[in-house]
Amino acid sequence: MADPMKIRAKLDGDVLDVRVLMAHPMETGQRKDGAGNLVPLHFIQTITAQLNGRPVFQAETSQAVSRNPVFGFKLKGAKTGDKLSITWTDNKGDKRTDEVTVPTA
Amino acid sequence: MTRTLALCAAAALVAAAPVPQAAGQTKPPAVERDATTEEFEKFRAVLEADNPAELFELRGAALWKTPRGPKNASLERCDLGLGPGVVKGAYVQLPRYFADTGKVMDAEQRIVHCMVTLQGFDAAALAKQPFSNETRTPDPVAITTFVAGQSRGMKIAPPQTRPQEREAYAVGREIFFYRAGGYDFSCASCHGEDGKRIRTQQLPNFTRPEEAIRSYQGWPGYRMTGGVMHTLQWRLNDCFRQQRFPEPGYVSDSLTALLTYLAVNSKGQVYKGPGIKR
Amino acid sequence: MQRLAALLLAATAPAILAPPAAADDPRTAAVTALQRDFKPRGIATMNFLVEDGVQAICNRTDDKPPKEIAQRLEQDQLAGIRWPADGKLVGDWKSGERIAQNGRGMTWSDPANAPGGGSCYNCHRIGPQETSFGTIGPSLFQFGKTRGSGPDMQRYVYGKIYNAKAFSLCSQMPRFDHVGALSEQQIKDLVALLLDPGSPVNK
Amino acid sequence: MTEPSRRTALKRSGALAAAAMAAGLLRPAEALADWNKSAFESKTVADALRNLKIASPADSKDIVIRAPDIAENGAVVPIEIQSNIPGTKSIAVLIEKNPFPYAASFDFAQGAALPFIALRVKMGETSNVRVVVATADGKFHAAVKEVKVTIGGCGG
Repeated sequence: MADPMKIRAKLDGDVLDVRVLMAHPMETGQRKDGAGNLVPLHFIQTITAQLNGRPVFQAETSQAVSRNPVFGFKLKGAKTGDKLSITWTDNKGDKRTDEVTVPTA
Repeated sequence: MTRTLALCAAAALVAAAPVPQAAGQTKPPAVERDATTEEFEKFRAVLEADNPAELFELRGAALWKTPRGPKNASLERCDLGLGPGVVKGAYVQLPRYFADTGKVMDAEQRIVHCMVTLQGFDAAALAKQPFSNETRTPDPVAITTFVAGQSRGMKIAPPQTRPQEREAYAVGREIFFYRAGGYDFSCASCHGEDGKRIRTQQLPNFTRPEEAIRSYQGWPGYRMTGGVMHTLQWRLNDCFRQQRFPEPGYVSDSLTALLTYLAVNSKGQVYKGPGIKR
Repeated sequence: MQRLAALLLAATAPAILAPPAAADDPRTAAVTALQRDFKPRGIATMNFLVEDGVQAICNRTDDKPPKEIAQRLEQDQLAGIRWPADGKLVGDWKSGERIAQNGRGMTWSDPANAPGGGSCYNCHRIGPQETSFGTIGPSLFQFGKTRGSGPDMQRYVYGKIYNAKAFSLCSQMPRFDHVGALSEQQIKDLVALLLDPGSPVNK
Repeated sequence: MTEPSRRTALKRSGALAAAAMAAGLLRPAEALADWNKSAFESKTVADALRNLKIASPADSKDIVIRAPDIAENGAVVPIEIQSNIPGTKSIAVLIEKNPFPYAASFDFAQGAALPFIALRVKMGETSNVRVVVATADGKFHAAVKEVKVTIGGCGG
């Protein structure tokens, strides 16, 4: 199973600054392994964020996103105690969801 | 897409800065060099603010707590120098002397020692493939990254109170300046002066604290090339490769001596935690 | 040649060194530790850890050997240079540029006998089009234009690349052909890169 | 992937999917199964834009791209994009010289996120980073920033 994400959520007024680190190889399909074989494409395709279960942000991505991806985005109208969850899915059908509680500003 | 050779070849695509009428032996134009360095510095903060190294800290923390190995024990009784189980602040006070082994040990060497003695792992097996690659991060690497993260914001303070610790420093200093191999290189060939570069890579001068810390605080480091986590054990290993030396033994006393020299030379500087490297 | 240097060292060393060191002095301890902890890998054998005469003198004098010893050893190094039998010292600068760019050679991850590179850009500014250059060595941009490209200069540059220690005993520059890291033709091509009026270095 | 261009920059079905998800009818992964294959597999910027259904974007100074002039390492190029164009619904990122230029698209149609995104991408060589913003009025806006990819400490 994939390693957990690291989600940082910081309230600045009514804007929630979100930073997320994801553990994923993001293989381009062009890299060769030690034995000289091409490593197959393996990358995150979609990312969604939900605030208290309500979808607030989504993305579609390619293998051009760096290995162990880092994303930052900003949400309006979030408050302390809200549940922020982030989900990624990759091209092999793997997925991972992690959740944090919005801390006090 | 991340092929080193492709990146090297791409260098030719970089538009040349206006070339002054420089004489053959003059220094490279300062303006040009500073522009590149400044541009790197500007985005260092961005890269450091959200560093994938934190993912490895998380993994290391889990490994530290989990009962594992033939003895099904966790590392929570491991003594990193501040008492069994004390992780906070331990990294910046290593390498140090340990009475139970009768020698000076660095962080990763001590962690491997704990994995062997407390958990029953096989030292030879751990030393077989000790470094990260694209598909595998060895446990000692993740654990060392976790331990290092627990000294974030603290001052580098390796003890030099015992004779063994002072001897490790003296031996490390000798290794640092020892020129040999096909290219006549020592560590000091690249790291003995201020303000030098290999290609665009800045070379910290390890003989001065303000310079030495620039490198020491970046380790363990998340390396952008390959996107892998590396510790100082790897850094020194690959330095010796490029120094055209034979290969140093993993967590060997030679490396501990050299790390003692580097740590003591960084003394008093603030350790910022696991870093991000080119 | 390394043997000669070692003999010379043996002859001169006692005069410049401190009395025989105790077994546990840091230097002896360091050499012992290196011999114990390092292992051969690929082409990097344990011989790579053994100092030759030049390295031994430089290591023991903080790269500042006494003048007369330095001169004797420099002459010894100079005498070991094998000059091209055809007398030609200048090759093809385009090939030289590729050699200057190539940083491979003599590490444990390099194959045996494969042609390596000169690693020149790692330390020197050379051609104006390459902005990714190191600063450990001096800039060589416009070298031929400012220093000339006559027979003496060709001989100096060829010799310097072949064995930098023949001109400055404790130079940080490797002795590229002294240790077989560059071939005769490769050095000729590098000479061309620095001296050929057609080379971008001299534009 | 019945209709590859379904999840376009405009994302017409976004509101519907959100409603379905809120009602517990769909899991997020299923709702987003419409990853734009044809755009991601396009080998030129023109093809990618066509597959994204982006037509004649106008240059805009209201898209701020913060990326290095020279990247320290092409494997990790940090990019921050801020759109100051009212009604921004999505931001698409294309790396012109990459083998597959279309890198990512970010959807702000739900109105809960500010039109800002930070990401890190791989760049095989020096290239323009092209950003295309879609707005609620159906128009497209573009901005470009060149990032040089150079040699580092490599070579040995």
